[in-house]
Amino acid sequence: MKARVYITLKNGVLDPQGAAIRHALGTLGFQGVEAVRQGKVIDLDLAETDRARAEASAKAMCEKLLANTIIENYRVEIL
Amino acid sequence: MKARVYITLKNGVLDPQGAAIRHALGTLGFQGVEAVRQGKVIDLDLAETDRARAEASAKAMCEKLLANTIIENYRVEIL
Amino acid sequence: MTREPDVNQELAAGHGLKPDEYQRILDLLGRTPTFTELGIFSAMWNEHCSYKSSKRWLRTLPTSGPQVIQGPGENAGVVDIGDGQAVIFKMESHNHPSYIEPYQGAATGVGGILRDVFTMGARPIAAMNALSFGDPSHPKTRSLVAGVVAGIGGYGNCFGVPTVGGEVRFHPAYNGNCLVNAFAAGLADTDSIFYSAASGVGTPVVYLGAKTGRDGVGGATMASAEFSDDAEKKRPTVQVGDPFTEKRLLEACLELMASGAVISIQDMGAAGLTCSAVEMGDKGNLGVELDLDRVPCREDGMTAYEMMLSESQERMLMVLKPAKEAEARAIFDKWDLDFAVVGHTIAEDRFLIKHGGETKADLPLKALSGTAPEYDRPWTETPPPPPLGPIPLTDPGEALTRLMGSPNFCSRAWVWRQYDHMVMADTVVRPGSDAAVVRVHGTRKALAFTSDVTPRYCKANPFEGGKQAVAEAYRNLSATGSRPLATTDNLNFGNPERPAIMGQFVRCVQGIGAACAALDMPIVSGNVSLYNETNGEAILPTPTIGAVGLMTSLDQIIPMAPGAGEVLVLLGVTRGHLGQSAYLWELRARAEGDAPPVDLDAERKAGELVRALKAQGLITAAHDLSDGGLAVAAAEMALAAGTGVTIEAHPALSPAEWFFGEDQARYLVACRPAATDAVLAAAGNAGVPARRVGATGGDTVALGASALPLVTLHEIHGTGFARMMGER
Amino acid sequence: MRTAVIVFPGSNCDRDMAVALTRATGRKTEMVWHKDTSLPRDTDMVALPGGFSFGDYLRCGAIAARAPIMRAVVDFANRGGLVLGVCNGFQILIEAGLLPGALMRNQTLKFVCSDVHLAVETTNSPFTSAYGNRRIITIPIAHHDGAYIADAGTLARLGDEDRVAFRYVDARGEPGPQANPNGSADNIAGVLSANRRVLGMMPHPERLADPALGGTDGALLFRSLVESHATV
Ligand SMILES: Nc1ncnc2c1ncn2[C@@H]1O[C@H](COP(=O)(O)OP(=O)(O)O)[C@@H](O)[C@H]1O
Ligand SMILES: [Mg+2]
Repeated sequence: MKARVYITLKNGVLDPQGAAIRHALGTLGFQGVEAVRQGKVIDLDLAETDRARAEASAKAMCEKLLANTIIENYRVEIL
Repeated sequence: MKARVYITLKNGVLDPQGAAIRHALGTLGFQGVEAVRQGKVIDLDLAETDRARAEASAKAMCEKLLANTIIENYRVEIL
Repeated sequence: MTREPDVNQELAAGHGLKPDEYQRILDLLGRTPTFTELGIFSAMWNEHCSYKSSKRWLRTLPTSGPQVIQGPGENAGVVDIGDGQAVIFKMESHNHPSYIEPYQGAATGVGGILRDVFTMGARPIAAMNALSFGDPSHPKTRSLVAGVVAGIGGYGNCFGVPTVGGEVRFHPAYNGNCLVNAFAAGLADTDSIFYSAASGVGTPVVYLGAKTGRDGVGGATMASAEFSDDAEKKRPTVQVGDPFTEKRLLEACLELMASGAVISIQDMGAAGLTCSAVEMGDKGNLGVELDLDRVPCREDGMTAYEMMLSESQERMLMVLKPAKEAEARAIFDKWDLDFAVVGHTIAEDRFLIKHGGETKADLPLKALSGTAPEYDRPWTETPPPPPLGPIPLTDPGEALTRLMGSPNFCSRAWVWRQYDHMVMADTVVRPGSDAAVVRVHGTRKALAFTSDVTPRYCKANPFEGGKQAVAEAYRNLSATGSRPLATTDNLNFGNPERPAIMGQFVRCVQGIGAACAALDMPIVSGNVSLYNETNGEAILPTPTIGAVGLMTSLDQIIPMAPGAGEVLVLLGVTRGHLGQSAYLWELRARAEGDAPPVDLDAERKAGELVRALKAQGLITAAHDLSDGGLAVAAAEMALAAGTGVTIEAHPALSPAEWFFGEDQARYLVACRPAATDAVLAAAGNAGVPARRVGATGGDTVALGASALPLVTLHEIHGTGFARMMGER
Repeated sequence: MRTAVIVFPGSNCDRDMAVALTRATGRKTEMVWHKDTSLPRDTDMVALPGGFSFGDYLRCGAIAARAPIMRAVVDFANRGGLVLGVCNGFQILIEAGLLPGALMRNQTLKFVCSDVHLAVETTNSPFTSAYGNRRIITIPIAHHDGAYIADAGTLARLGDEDRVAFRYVDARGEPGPQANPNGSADNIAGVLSANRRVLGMMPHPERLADPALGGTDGALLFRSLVESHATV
């Protein structure tokens, strides 16, 4: 089973990385980029074949390791 | 217009970070994680209101900066 | 604009203001404060900004001396190092934020202390971090260690300051409250140091750096409140550090200062805009008017209250020479940083905040800090610790093996390898020695840095423990060959409203004061962190001492590593003090007996002797003795040198007392055999007891009859940290 | 020899590099701002220093590689100019397409600052000629993203063309996992361009080019540059 995890910064949390990218896009001549936020996507190949169990397990991984739930949100998608 | 850009490592490109995450998941007791690949997601707020033009512009950003096309693939989604 | 909540006693209590404190505000204003005003008072009057519980005692510390250019009261202390140069340093805690979000909490702690230093016009040249964590087996400890260390590295490495020293300790008393104390030192010319006092009426107040968001709104209040298990709920206030912006801010500020445009400058720390503006006005005897519509904001719809309390990082407030505004703006444009004139100084004693065409706050500025509450909190003497019970008999070699592999004594290389400790290419003695040594760029002079405290001693006997922290710092600086110059402190304690805790605080401060006076290392800056408790369980009293020493030449450096075939001489008196020793605590989990007494006169004589022996070319290496005693010191020298050592047994003392006693004011020095008599004679002349205790060479560490292979020790010591982290 | 150091926002070894270059060449190094569009006249050698240009955000070196000055640096390299990229500078050279491969997060995921042993794999370059038969040297590393990777074809070509300048080895000179601090393919620590005039390396030679700092193995790299320039 393949799972995809999206990890994004919570609203209001400063994203220095996004700000730097936005600035760089401006210097490269891209106009009208009003905001940039950067997150992560983590693709997991799981031995688990049960969809619900795979999803639960991916969520547990997010809580325990993949996401920093204090400043990040995560979302799990089973593909 | 909001665009979301996914940047993932090409097949065959070594992903030490993914490997380390996999290892860490193992130590945390998550069994059956067969592979982990880590990528990025970049959310763009564009002033552009035309869908096609927004997409073209996001793609151009990927080519010029956001992705290292030697080792990374990208995909643009207009939301 | 959303309606602001009504201000009443309950809301004030929610801001951490006690009923009598709220009454004080009502009396001062003769009216009910606005919501924004309440926020301002809560920020100015909380423990963190006002030092209301500690001030009375801090005033007793020795803070002056011929070397001191600026003592406590500015962003950092300034100390003369000759040749028109000064070292500027301070230490500050970020304990609670690091417990909540270790990476960002520690990172922003580093960011804050670096800003304190470069605000004064100094380029940071060294950083240290003193860390206290809970029991290694506590479920949170490993992730806190990993996060805090990564955060300190993440910020300091990117900023480009070498992180050259610190401490890491583990004790169950920190299970619910880790301590992250960050130190930074910078270098400046004595004629170009910048202060926070504003001057001139109508001069522009300029906002520089990153934009303001809702980060940490309420954070200053949080830093002064005890933790309970629902601390997790306070999480949304976490601030994120941006070392890249900080690095640009550093360069832009130094450029701006060099241009002559800056009248005064203040970084924005806790309750950023509020505290910095008040400080500048207060020190300059001026009022300040701010127009919040001009503040660069990162988020939409920010209220005056939020802007005044935001703790967004990497921001500065400056008062500029009006004629230089354009020049200043150009410098900030060059570095792509925000620059906005957000207000001006005024003649009246007012703190006037406007936003959206409304007056949001109109307060007497001087009274904001001047009438802040100050408490003489009741305190009690710390009762004597349980008496020292029978001393267990353990083979010295086995005891040493267990100590050297333990989390508290194993090598900290796991930590400092994650810190760039060589950037700026002036790190002459790297971490892992007694004190780190950083060359003063472009000269043959150098500065030594150390950070010390033994909380177990402070708990058992706060006065001696306070003295000991300073004495150990003095010893570490002396063992590297430097002359101790001055001190900063970071006083971490529990809830001062409890007389027993306040008693620890008072006595530690008195001990520190006595030692700083006797050893001529005045306190030039510092920080107090109280309320380090969870569910009523206080941390060990932890007054971290950061100290700086000076070498006028790199030739004065004393290595820690002896050569092979040398003689080891122990300086100082050994009585075999095992009370509160690592031997008892690490091996038997027993915290018994009194802390070792500190003879400050003996400390001074021994330190001066070590420097004199080096100057006379009599010694090849030196190492101070601290917890773990002679055995640990000898083992550390052996490991540093990669050569074995033999320490002979003592005719009168038991092996535990002799090898593991923690008597103070002692050093282990190495010399060539032919120099032994001269070393002993010099010690005799200096009034320092000295005795030949062993020799270097071979490939074992031998303690009397008990020997263990150096390779074993090396392995155990070298991998201990990774083992504790579960990586091996 | 006229040298220039490019300064990006976030560079933090620019001064260290300038000190080492000035010491080696006896001539003041020019500091060039990233927003400039040309190099000082008669520049003989350009150094891209270590640090965290643009915060290392997005990808290390990615934003810097697209800074205005880089067009001039690429032109300079294409005309046969000498370019040295250390640490972040190496990452920038790769992002700018002047060197092949990629630098990924260290295998341990941790930042690592430590002395390492390097094998000087070729003395056939203007950066390494002075090492002579000193094959094993000590130089510090300090990075978070130093795992060099490249596809098999590239790695083979680098080997065939003698373009691996340095490899991580242990004290006895053996490569292998025990000596690999970051997970680099084939223990590669530094690579040369096809014309051998561009060098990218993760270790910091400028940090061990002064006896007061505990070693001078890095100084030989700068001496190589000066000597090879003098013999041109
Ligand atoms: N957090 C840290 N960061 C950097 N260096 C550290 C840290 N903790 C300890 N060290 C270094 O490890 C060495 C041993 O530390 P410690 O045992 O506290 O020394 P001492 O007993 O001499 O005070 C010192 O050089 C110290 O600076
Ligand atoms: Mg010491």
